[in-house]
Amino acid sequence: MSDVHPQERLIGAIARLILDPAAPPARHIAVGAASPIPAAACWLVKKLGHPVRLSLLHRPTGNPFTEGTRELFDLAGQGRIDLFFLGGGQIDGQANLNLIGTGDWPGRAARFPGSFGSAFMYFMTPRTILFREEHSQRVLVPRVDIVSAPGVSPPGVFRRGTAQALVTGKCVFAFDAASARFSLASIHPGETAETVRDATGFAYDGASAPVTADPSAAELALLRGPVCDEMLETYPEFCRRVWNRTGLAGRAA
Amino acid sequence: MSDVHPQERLIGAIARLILDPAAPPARHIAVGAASPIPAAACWLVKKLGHPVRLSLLHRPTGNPFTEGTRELFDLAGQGRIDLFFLGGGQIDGQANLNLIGTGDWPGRAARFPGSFGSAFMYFMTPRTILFREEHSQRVLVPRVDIVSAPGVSPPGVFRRGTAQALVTGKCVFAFDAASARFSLASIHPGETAETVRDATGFAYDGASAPVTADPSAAELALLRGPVCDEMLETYPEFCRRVWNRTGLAGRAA
Amino acid sequence: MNPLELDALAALVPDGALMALPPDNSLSPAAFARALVRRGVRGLRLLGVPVSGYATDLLIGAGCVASVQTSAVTLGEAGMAPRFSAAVAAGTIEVIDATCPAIHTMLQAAEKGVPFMPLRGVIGSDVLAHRPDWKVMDNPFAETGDPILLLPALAPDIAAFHAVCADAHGNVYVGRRRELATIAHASRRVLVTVERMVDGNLLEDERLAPGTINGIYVEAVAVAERGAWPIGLLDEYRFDAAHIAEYARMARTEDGFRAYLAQYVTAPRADAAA
Amino acid sequence: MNPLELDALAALVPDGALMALPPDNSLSPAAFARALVRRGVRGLRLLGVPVSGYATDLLIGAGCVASVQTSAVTLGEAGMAPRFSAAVAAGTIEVIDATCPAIHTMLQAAEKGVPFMPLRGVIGSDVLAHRPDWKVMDNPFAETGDPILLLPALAPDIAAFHAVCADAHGNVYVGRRRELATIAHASRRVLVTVERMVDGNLLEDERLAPGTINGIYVEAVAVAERGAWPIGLLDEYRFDAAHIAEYARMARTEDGFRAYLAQYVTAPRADAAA
Repeated sequence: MSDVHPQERLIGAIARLILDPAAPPARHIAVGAASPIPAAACWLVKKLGHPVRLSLLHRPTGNPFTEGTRELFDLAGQGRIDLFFLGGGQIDGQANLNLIGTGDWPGRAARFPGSFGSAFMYFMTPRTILFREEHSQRVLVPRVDIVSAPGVSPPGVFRRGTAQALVTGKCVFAFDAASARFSLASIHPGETAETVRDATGFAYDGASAPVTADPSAAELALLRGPVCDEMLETYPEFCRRVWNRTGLAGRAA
Repeated sequence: MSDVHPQERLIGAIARLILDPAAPPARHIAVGAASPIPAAACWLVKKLGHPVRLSLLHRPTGNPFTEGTRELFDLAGQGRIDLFFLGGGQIDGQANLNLIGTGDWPGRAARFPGSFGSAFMYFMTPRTILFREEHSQRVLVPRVDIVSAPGVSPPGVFRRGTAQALVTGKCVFAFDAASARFSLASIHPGETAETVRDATGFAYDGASAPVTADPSAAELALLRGPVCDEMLETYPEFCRRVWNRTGLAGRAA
Repeated sequence: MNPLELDALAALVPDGALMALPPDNSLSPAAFARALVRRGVRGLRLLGVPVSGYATDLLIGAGCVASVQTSAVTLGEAGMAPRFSAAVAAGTIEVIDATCPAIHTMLQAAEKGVPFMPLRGVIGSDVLAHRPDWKVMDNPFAETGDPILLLPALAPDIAAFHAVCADAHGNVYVGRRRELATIAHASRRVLVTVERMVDGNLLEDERLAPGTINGIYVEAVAVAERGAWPIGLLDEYRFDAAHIAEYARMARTEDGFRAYLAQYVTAPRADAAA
Repeated sequence: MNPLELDALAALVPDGALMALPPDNSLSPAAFARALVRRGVRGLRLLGVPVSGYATDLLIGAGCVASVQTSAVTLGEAGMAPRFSAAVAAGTIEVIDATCPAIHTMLQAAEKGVPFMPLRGVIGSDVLAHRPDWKVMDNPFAETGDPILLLPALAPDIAAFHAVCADAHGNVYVGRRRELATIAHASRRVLVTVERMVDGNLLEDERLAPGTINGIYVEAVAVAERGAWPIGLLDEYRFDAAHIAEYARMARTEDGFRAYLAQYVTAPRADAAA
């Protein structure tokens, strides 16, 4: 078995968060656009034999919905989606997300694409795994310039959940909604408590943490085989880069 | 040309009301369940060459909607249906309709089927033609026992229209929304102002009125040919009774 | 998802459930209603979406029903629904009157996961006067007073209907009767009878996907050939007007209704013979 | 309804229209957007349902757009939408930020003919803080304070999309992309490009009806073969990622964008050659 690719490690970390027995059950997970690492984590969970339903919104064929994203949002509104993934151009220590831009409204310094469905989904699913590979003071800020979606809400505001954790290229942070604070949960190989601290713009709990575990040999074999097979149509570039797989030749497996 | 069938006369009277140049335009007419006479009137208007769109909700095949009656009601809500037909187990002099029942709520003396969409449609279309073949003091009452749908609404209540007229087996009444009163518009052959008066439980304006005109020879030819052809699949019993047509043999015409 | 036997599907309905049924022109689960009669379910709270017909009248006559929320109960050309009328006269069922688009709207609110949705019209109707659960408020987007009806979300415990086919993923094909999707989306549990099971995945077929309800919403499926009969099913088979007329005639009396049950519902293999 | 020429269809869009466009994964009318650039339309107020992509960026770059209401503008894997970003930085367009389900909800309210519809979530987002046309009120069905967002109905002047086919009745086939029906229902005028015209009546075919939008809602149709390109169209053809990447590269500068227009939009028979 060859060395673990850093992105395989992120996939493995997210898969373990999905399977966290302390978190609400993840029977139905939806994955949005351009999210190869979260999508791979979901496929890994499924290929490990867990009975999870995946709704992958950007498969070129076989889109699971017949009413487009409206059906996704209705499902989430009903409480039928247990877990979703979000990111952000900026993320702050209260788990506020900024997908809109920096500087003055509506992002005059640097405009990001926009809020997508974050201002809704973040409230509607019992849990959200935040994922942003870039771990820098530019991204992880003390306070987002613009709140696309708030990390916590006042009592009385209807909300099913918030961030479970934030996975970056350097570490995993757990999020505690009651205190509205992140805490260091694990540090990826090659990083230290200090490199994490230096790259993080917000305050968080926990000065040190264990090393993020690598995927097991069995998990790596699943990732490089059946998970890659499932990903190839939607994320050919990712599969080429991480697993050096091109084309659909291996797909019959 | 054989004698005019009484139901052909009702069809002709309704067709003339549809085409009334003083009324709001009828570009799109919807016809509900079990309404052969209004449906035939709409087909007659169409076969006369008027550019009207018909949405016939109970065609066994080729239902015009893909979201069932919800799509009909949404269309009406948007203001895209210009004319609808309603009846009632009781109709009173203010054009209130009772489709629910007599006696105490919810119709303990005699239960009718129920309000259907009347409490909505009566407000949403610019005009409604009321049709009830039975003209008796049992049906045309001073005050309905239960208001399924009110004939008029107080100022400030959103409403696009109300009854244009009431067609019965004995006469045609016009309705004036401002005074909330019917007035006698025409009396069918065989009836008189007195027989109408005696059979009507509510007060109305106009002691006399002209005779309801028979359909023209051209209209009768259309009714007995192409209109019957269109009706045969949905209303075979009606076509047999009025036009002595059975089966689909003539339908290739 | 492996299909159940029809009677096993009926066994999934608990006494007292709030159960949504489509009308007689839109995938009515008639064989399933007969199975419920055989099972002897009690205290059902039926919801007609938006009106009710043969299945509802049958269940009322068989003593399975505590209440009916609907916009109308009718056998269409065959006239009034006789067991419904008798039960209203006898006061043995509660009738909760609505009006068609209000029922659609309450389900749409549940589908969307919002607590209410507005609807125009209805103000001044006695239907509203008898719905303490419906509210009128001033439209907050209007400059001047503009009363508008707000309807609460209504999530049925169970929705039941008869579709054309299902696949092993629980996807069911309803064709142009897409309003069934709203009922399915709004309901907590969805039980479906179908003419037949099909291979493959309906949602992966671009031609069939538009008329398919995602298996996400479907709890269980049973095969019931001609399971809508005497109601029609799209272009598969036509409405059996003669049988509905016979039902209307027989059900006019309690004795006649019992004879109907014996002949068409409880007789051994009644549904298989249909 | 006889189909128009593509440029004649584009001529039906007045300057300043509020025009709804689907995103790049759902029947985007790309050829129609290029025809609008050729026509030189000005002051469009675009609505992304619920997000915006290539067509919106192209229209912005060509100076056709006054404002964009959307939940995001993106070229997907190809990154940021360059002409949108440049216009925001330059302040030459107004951006009205929304969030995806809010756009669906505003259209659903218009589809239903109600003045508003509620939506959960969003409270505490700066999107809401910048929408004076959105209101928060206490849910009147809750016992205790329960703030909920109310969204006003939004009826676009025009909706434009690219469907698979149309018939002479104006019915258009969108297949599983049924969300286009909501856009069509909510909009005052609907202009559609299609791959081809078909004989007969799509709504009378039980197999095609579920994916068909009724011609009631459709004002005009034009044939534009491969009219979604470089966007994909269901199973007819795939998204052309290489072309979108080329667009993203060329449109990074104003000069590059002009070169793109010359090569792919305004060149004689540019769309025919695509």
